[in-house]
Amino acid sequence: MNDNPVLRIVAKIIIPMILLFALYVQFHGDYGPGGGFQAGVIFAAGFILYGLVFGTEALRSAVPPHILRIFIALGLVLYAGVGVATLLMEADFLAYNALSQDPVAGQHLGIFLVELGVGITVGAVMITVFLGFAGRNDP
Amino acid sequence: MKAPLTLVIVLAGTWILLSGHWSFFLLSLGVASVVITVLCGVRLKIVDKESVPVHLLPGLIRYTPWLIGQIIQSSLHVARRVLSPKLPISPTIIHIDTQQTDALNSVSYANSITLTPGTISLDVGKDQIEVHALTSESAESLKSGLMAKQVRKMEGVR
Amino acid sequence: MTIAGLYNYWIVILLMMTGFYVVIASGNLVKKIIGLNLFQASVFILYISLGKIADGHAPILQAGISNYSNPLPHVLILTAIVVGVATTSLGLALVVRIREAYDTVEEDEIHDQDESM
Amino acid sequence: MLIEVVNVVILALLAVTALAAVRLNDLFAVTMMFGIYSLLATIMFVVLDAIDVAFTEAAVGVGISTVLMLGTIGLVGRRARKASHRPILPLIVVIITGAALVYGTLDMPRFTDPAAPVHQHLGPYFLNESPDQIGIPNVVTSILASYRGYDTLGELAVIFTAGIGVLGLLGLRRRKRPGHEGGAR
Amino acid sequence: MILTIVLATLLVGMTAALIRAIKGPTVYDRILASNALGTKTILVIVVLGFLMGDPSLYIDIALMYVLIGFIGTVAVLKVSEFGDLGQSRSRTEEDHS
Amino acid sequence: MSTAIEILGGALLITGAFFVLIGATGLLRLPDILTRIHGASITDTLGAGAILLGLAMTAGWSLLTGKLLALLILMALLNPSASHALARAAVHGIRKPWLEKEDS
Repeated sequence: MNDNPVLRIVAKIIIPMILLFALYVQFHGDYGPGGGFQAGVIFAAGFILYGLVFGTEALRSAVPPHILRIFIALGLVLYAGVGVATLLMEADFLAYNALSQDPVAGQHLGIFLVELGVGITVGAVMITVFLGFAGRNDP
Repeated sequence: MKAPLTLVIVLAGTWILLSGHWSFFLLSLGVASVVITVLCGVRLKIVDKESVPVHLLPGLIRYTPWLIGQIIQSSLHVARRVLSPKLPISPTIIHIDTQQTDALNSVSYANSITLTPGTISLDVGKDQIEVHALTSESAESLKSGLMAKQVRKMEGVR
Repeated sequence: MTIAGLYNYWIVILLMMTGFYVVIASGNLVKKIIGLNLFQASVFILYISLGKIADGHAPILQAGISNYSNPLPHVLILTAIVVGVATTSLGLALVVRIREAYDTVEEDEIHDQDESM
Repeated sequence: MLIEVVNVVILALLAVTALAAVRLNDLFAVTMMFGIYSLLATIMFVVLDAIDVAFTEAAVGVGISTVLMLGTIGLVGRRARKASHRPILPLIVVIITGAALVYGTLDMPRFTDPAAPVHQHLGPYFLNESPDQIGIPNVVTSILASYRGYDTLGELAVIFTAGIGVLGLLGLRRRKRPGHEGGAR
Repeated sequence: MILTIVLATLLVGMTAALIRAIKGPTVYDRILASNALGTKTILVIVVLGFLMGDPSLYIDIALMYVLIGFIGTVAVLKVSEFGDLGQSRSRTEEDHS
Repeated sequence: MSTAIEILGGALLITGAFFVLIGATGLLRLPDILTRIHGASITDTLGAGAILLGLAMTAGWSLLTGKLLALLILMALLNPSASHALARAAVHGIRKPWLEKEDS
């Protein structure tokens, strides 16, 4: 669909907006609807649009699969790492109160990191899955 | 180099519009988000003059009211045709010259055509647009070239 | 009131059964997975309608509002949607591989090929 | 009152959509029906106050599930054969299951009843304690990430595993079989 | 009151679009119908937000829907046109081959 | 002043609802896919635009107004693009659109 100027230009305008909106959803999950999972999906959707309009080859060269694999693991490691950190601070696994002097601040930090982990893994998995399906027939 | 900078400004504005929180933490997250987005955009090679068409903005402000007037007019026209019991439509495919200088203008022209009820752009070529019109009247009004002139004017105003 | 209060559940059960029917009656593997998704979405609606309280608000705390719907079903279903999309993608990937191996995605044709082997 | 009416209308539309999806044999059309189904489900969730769920369903139903189904259809072909055997047995199974479920609902608390047992224990606890213990307005986020953090870790592990599974199934280069051109139109 | 009327009209419009989606006859009619339903869904969500009292929570869903719905449409059209999500060859190339 | 804006907003809302209905009629009545796109585009442009503007007027001036306008701009950008892509695909897919006359 790269030959269609309308889709090409609209995609160019809209993809940065989608990515920014995804990050907004990621960081405002505390105040309104949203959170890591939704943000990951929207972030991936931006890349999926790129893949649809400019072709999977272009998407694969911009986001190589080995980097995606690192991000898939990174999110889970971040989540579990928060748990391990609380264990090291002599609290229960994932008891965020220990992360800071003030329990509420600790909760805030813990939720922020955990949601970030969810977002990273979900986004990377979704792009990987899309590449798997869409790139199946690539030469 | 100009395009990424404008993109940063546009995105920062969008963030402030979306967020509405002014705490230091969220503002710094906003900065981080804008940076991540721009980096992704550069990585995907989509940041150029076409992706942040702010140079069209002054013209767009002048163009929008005219377009809205056009939309209302043709909406009423199409509404009358759709509601009348005999359904007096005469679908036509016409080709019109774009008379535009670059792809961005062709696209804004094509989208204006589609946005106006009664006409849809089917194919956007280098210097011709294929248009499907619901009635011959809509086709005629498009052929008169008034819209093409307005879109050209939008590009000219700086 | 007693019967009207159950109307919601009954329609959702109808939806669930529609999805269930597609899963067991259709021979096409892709359609089976779509049916599974329909079934899933109906179960989500059932759970969420359990959490609704009359005149409740969305469970995002605001000053001056004290009547919120129950947030617990929302959290459970949020997790379920996520797991649902994961299973869907895995199932569809399996379907693609089956198609490549058997050259068909119809259940009975796959059985026939297995038996003739 | 208004909400009840909207509720009934949307449920009726959902039922029509689902029944249409059963009858169609073009997989492409079935996928479109699924997309419409998830659109309507989103409105349903909004009506029932579950905006976080609506957000997720909107993103997943239209954005990811539909795209993946379309990708699959592109790879396996879009015509589904009509079932050769008569669908009597499945129909009986479905009707019996449905009847059993309907019988089960007779004891259930009525829709939107604030006195239902679900609303007596954990729900109010989270709503009351979350402002002091967690300090963020969105109770769904605070339950998801903090009170039920183990759950979410498990969920993330499921996503991770599914991603690895899809990579294993589709990520590798396909072997070309002689005389077999892959990818159906 | 006005909002209720608007909501009712939107629901009627959704019903009409659903009828079109079921009747078809071509796959493009279904795509068009689901597109039209998407637009109306966005409006319904916003109007419901106003009716239920805190619209600022609901408008994010609508905003996201506009963005995601576009991607869905592009994906549908790509599959219906090229039969596959992946290839990005243009139609002219296809005609020549 | 504020009542004038509210009345204007209400009028816009009613207009929008009216055009939504016309669009739905068009979607059902018109004879083929390309003409139906015209019907649907009334809902997309004037229907949605008038409703969103009307809501923005009744909401009063806040961040919400900005978001409603952003929604409007996004719809004005994305809906015609989707319609265009759909029409383009349809005209190649169905081969024989229902036409009165065609110039070359």
